[in-house]
Amino acid sequence: MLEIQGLNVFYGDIQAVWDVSLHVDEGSIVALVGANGAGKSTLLRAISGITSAKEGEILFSGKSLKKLPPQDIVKMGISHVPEGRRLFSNLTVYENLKLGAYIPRSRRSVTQSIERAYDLFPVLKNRMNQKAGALSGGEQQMLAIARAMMSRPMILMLDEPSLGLSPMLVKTMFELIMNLNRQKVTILLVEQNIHQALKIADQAYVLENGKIAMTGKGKELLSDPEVQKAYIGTRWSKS
Amino acid sequence: MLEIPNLDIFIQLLINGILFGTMYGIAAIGLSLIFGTMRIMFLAQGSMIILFAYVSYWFFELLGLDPYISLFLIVLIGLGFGAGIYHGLFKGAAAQEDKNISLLIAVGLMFLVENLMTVFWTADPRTISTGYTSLVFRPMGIGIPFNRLMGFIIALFATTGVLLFLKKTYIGIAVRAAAEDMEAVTLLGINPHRVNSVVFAIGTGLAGIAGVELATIYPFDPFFGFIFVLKAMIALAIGGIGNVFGALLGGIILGLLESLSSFFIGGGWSDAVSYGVFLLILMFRPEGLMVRSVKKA
Amino acid sequence: MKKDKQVILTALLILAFAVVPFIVDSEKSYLVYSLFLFFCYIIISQAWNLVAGYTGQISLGQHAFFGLGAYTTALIWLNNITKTGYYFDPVTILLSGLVPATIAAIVGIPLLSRLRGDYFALGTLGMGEIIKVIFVKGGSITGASDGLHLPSSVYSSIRPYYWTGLFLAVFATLLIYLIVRSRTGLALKAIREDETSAAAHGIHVLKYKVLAFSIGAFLAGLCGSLYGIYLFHINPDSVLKLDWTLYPILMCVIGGTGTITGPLLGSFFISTVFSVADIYFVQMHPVMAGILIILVMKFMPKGLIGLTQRKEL
Amino acid sequence: MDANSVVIRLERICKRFGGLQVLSDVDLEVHEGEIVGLIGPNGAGKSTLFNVMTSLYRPDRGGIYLLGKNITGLPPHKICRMGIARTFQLVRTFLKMSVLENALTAAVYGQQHGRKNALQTAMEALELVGLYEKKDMMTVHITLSDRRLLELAMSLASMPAITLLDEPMAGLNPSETQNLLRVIQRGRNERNTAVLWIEHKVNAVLDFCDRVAVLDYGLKIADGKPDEIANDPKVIEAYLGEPHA
Repeated sequence: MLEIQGLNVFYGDIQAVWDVSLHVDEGSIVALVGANGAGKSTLLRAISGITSAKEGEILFSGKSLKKLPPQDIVKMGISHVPEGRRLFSNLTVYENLKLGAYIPRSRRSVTQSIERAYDLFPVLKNRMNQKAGALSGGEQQMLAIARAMMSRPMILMLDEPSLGLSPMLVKTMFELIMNLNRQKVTILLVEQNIHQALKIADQAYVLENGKIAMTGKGKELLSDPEVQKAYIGTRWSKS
Repeated sequence: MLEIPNLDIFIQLLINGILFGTMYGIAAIGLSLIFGTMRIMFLAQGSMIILFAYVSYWFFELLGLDPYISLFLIVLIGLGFGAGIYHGLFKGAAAQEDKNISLLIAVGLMFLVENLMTVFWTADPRTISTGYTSLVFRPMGIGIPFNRLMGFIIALFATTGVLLFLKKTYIGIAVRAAAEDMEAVTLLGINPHRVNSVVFAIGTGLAGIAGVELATIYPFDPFFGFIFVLKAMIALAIGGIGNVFGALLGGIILGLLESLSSFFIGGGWSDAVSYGVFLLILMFRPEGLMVRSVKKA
Repeated sequence: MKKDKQVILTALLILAFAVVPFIVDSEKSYLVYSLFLFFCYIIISQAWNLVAGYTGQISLGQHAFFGLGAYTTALIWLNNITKTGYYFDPVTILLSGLVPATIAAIVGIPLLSRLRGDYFALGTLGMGEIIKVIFVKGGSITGASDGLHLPSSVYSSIRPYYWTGLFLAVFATLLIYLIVRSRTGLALKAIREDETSAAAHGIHVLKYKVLAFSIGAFLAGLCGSLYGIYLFHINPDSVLKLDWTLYPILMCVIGGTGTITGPLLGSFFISTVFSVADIYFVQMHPVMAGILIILVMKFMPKGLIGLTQRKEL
Repeated sequence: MDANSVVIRLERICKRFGGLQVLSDVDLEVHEGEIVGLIGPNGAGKSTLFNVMTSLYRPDRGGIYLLGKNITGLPPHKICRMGIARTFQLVRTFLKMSVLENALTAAVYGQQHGRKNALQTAMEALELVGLYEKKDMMTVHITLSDRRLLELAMSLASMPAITLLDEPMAGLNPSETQNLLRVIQRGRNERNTAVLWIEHKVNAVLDFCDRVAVLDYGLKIADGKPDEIANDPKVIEAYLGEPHA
C-alpha cells in the first residue's frame, strides 16, 4: 500500500535518511526501530510531507506523495501521530477530536467518528470538556491516537507511542495498537522500545544512521542475536 | 502636590478612558491573532487602521455615506484586503524559519502605506464631522459622547463575534490550535495558509472597525498609525497574547491609564507612562507576552 | 597578494571620493549633497549592522541614538559647554557619540538581559518613543516640539560636511571591520548563532551584547551630530523619527546583513534611488523605501550579497 | 580512589519542572582522568543533569562542587571557564562561522587564564579530532558527524577539567564512532581530562567506560563497574520496561 524507493532526506545540508526503501502492506503492522537519531522520525516526517528536502520516491496506492503538502497527504488517507503527541493543550478533548476530522471527507461523519473514539477510549468521553493539557501522559497519548483516527485514515503512523509511559501503560498502548490493526488500519510504528515493537510487528526495519541495517519479520528479528547485540549489548544477553 | 479631583471628574476620566481604550483593544485583538499563528508583530496594523479611517472619511465626504453605514462595507473590504495581503506578501515568508523576514515585510508595508497616504491625502489631520458628532448623553451629569459610546458597543459586538468564531467554527478552532502548534495542525489536513489568511482577514477587518471608530471621534493623520500600533502592542502586553477578551481588557486598561495620567501628570507625558508600562511588562511579566515563546523553546 | 590589492583598491576608491568636491562644483551640484547623504547612511547602517547583523539583536531604537547625538551637539553648542568652537568641532562630535553610547549601555543592560528576539525589538521601539517624549516634553532645555536652532550663519560650504561624512563613513566601516575580525567579533557572532551555546563556551553574553549595542549607539550618535550640524534645526520630527531606524535596516537588508560590504552596497543603492526619486517625484522616496523593503525581503532575503553567495553553494 | 582526585561532585541534586520531578537526590562523583558513562531510558533526566551542571538550569536543591569549589548557581560562562566543557545532544555549533572560528571561540573564551596561544590551542584541538583540513569551511556546510567532532574539539580547546558529552555518537556511522572514541580516549590520555558521557548505545558505554551510572525517572538506580551494571536486574528492567520474557 505504501512504497518507498531510494529515499534520501536532508535537513539543510545534512543528510538524515540515506537511500531507504521499504514497503508497508495493507492491513499489516510495520515497525521501524533503531537508536535515537537513526532517522526514524525523519522518515515519518518525510512521508507526511512536513520535511520536504527529499530525493527518491514515496508512493501511496501507486500515487506519488513526494511533492504534496502535509494537508493533502492527510486527505489521501495517511495520519501521523507525531513524536511528543503535539496535542493542542488549550483546546478541550472534544475540540482536539473535532479538528482531527477537519478534512471534508471525514467532516461529514464527525459525530459518528467521535462516538467511535469514545468507544475505543472511554476515558476520553469522561474528560471531553477538559483541556487536553490537563490529561495524564497516557490519556494524552490516547487522545493523540484518537485524534489521528478521526480522519478515518488507511495508514496510521505512530511516532514513539510508548515514550514516557509507565511499563503498565506501555502494555496497554500496544494492545490498543493491535486492536486498531484488527479494525483494518494499517500501522507504521516507530519505536525505541524494540522489544514490544518487534513482538507485534509483522514486518520490521532496523534503522542505523539513516540507513536500513536489517529487515525481517518482527519475531525473527527479536530472536536475532545481531539485533540483540546492536541494541541490548552483548553483555546484556548473558543475563 | 497632586490635585484631588472631585468624584464627577474622576468618573468622567474613567469613562473616557474605557471608551477610548476599546479602540486599542480592537486593534490588539487583530495583532494577537496574527501573532498567534504567524509569530510576528504585524506592525502595519496601525497604518491599516488609518487607511480605513481615510476610506470611511472619503465615503462620507464624497458619497455622503454615514460612517456607521460604511462600517459594514469597510469591514468587508478589510476582510478581503487582509486575505489579499497575506497571499500577496506573507505567504512565502510564513513558511520560513526566519521570522525577521515577515517582521521586516510588515515594517515595509507600514512604511509604504503611511507614506502613500501622505502623498495622496497630505499630512493634515482630518476627522469626520456628522450631525451627531457633538451629541453627548448626560446621565447623572456624566458626559458620554455618542460616538464613543457607539464605538464601545461596536467593539463589544466585534469581540463577541470573534470569540464565537473561534469557538464555534471549524476554521476558528483551527486558528486556536495553530496558535499552539502550526505543524500539528497541518498534520490534521488543515492548510496552514488558509489559517493564516483567515487570521489576516480578521485582523484587517478589525482594523476597519477601529478605523471607522477613530475617524468619528479623533483627528487622524497618516503617521498616527504607528503610534496606534504601539498602543495596541501595549494593550496586548497588558492583556496577554492569545486571549481575545484579555486583549480588549488590556486596551481598556491602557485607555484608563492614559486618561488618568494625562489628567494627573499632563498630556504628552501620558505616552511616556504607557511606554514605560510596556517596557516594565515586557521585562518583568513575561508570562503576559512571552508565554508561548517560552513554551516553544 | 590578493589582500594587498584590496587595500590599494579601497584606498584609491576613498581617494576618488575625497577629490570629488574639487572636480564638480560642490555648491551647485546635487552629486556632492547626495554623496554626503550616502556617507551618513553608511555610518548609521554599519551601526545597525553591528548590532543586528553581527550580534543578532534586531534593534528598532536606532533613531533614538541618532537623535540623542544631534541633540547633544545642539545642547553643547547652545549652552557653550565645552568652549571649543562647535562648528565641526571634533570634541563636540565625539561627545555626541559618547552620550548615546553611555545611555545605550545603561538602558541596554535591562533590555538585553531580559528581552530576546522580537521582544527586544519591541522593547527598543518603546525605548525610542520614551526618549522622544522626553525631548518633546523637555521644555526650554530641548525646545519642546519646535526643537533647537543652531546659528546657521556659520554655513559657508557643503565641503566640510562632505569630507567629515566621508571620514566618519570610513571610520565606521573600519571600526566594524576591526571589531568583527577581533576576538570580540568571535563572541558577537557566537551570540548571534546560539546564545546558550555561546554561554556554555565561556562567553559573557550580556557583556558583549551591551558592548555591541553601545558601539552601535556611538556610531549613530556621531551620524546624528553631523546631520544635526547640517540641519541647524534639531527637533523631534527631524532627528527622532523612525526613518532613522528604518533606513539603516533597509540598507542592511538590501545589501546583506552581517557582512562588511553589504551595508555599503545597500547605502549606495538606496541613496541613489532616493536621489533620483527626489529629483523626479518629490516626496516619493519613503514610498519607494517601503516598496523596496518588501520586494527585497520577498525575493532575495539575503540581500545583494546573497546573489553572489548563492552561486558558491 | 583518592578523595583529592575528585573533579566534580554532585550532592543531592533535585530539579522539578512544573509537576514533574526530573531529578531527585542525585549524587555523583567523577575523578580525574576517569570516563564515566551515564545511561538511562529516554526522559530519565540525563540531559537535565547536564543542564544543571552547566548552570543552564538552577537546581531546586543540592550542590555542585568542581575541584572542591561550590559552583552551584554561577553563570554558565563562568562555569565553562572554571573547567566544565560540554557538547549538546542536538549539536549546537555556530553555523555561520568557519570551523576554525568555532574552535577559536572556545579557546579564547573557554579558558580561565588562557587567551595566550588561543590560535595554537584551537588548531591543536582541530588536529586532534581530524578537522584541520576543513578549518576554513563554513560550519553550515560540514556534515553532522563533523559538527559533532567540532563540538568535541571546541570542548577540548577550552582545556577543561571535565568534559560532558551528550550523546556524541548519535547519528554517526561505525567508523565515525570509532574515530570519536579514539578522540575521547586521546583527550583523556594526553590531558587527563575527566569525561562524563551520556549515551544511548549501551554496549559502547559498557565496553568503553571506567564506571557507569544509571538514571531512571530522575533517580540514580545504579553506579558501578560496567560488569556490575550489565547484570543489575534493576537496570535491565528500566531499559526494557519489563523483564525478559
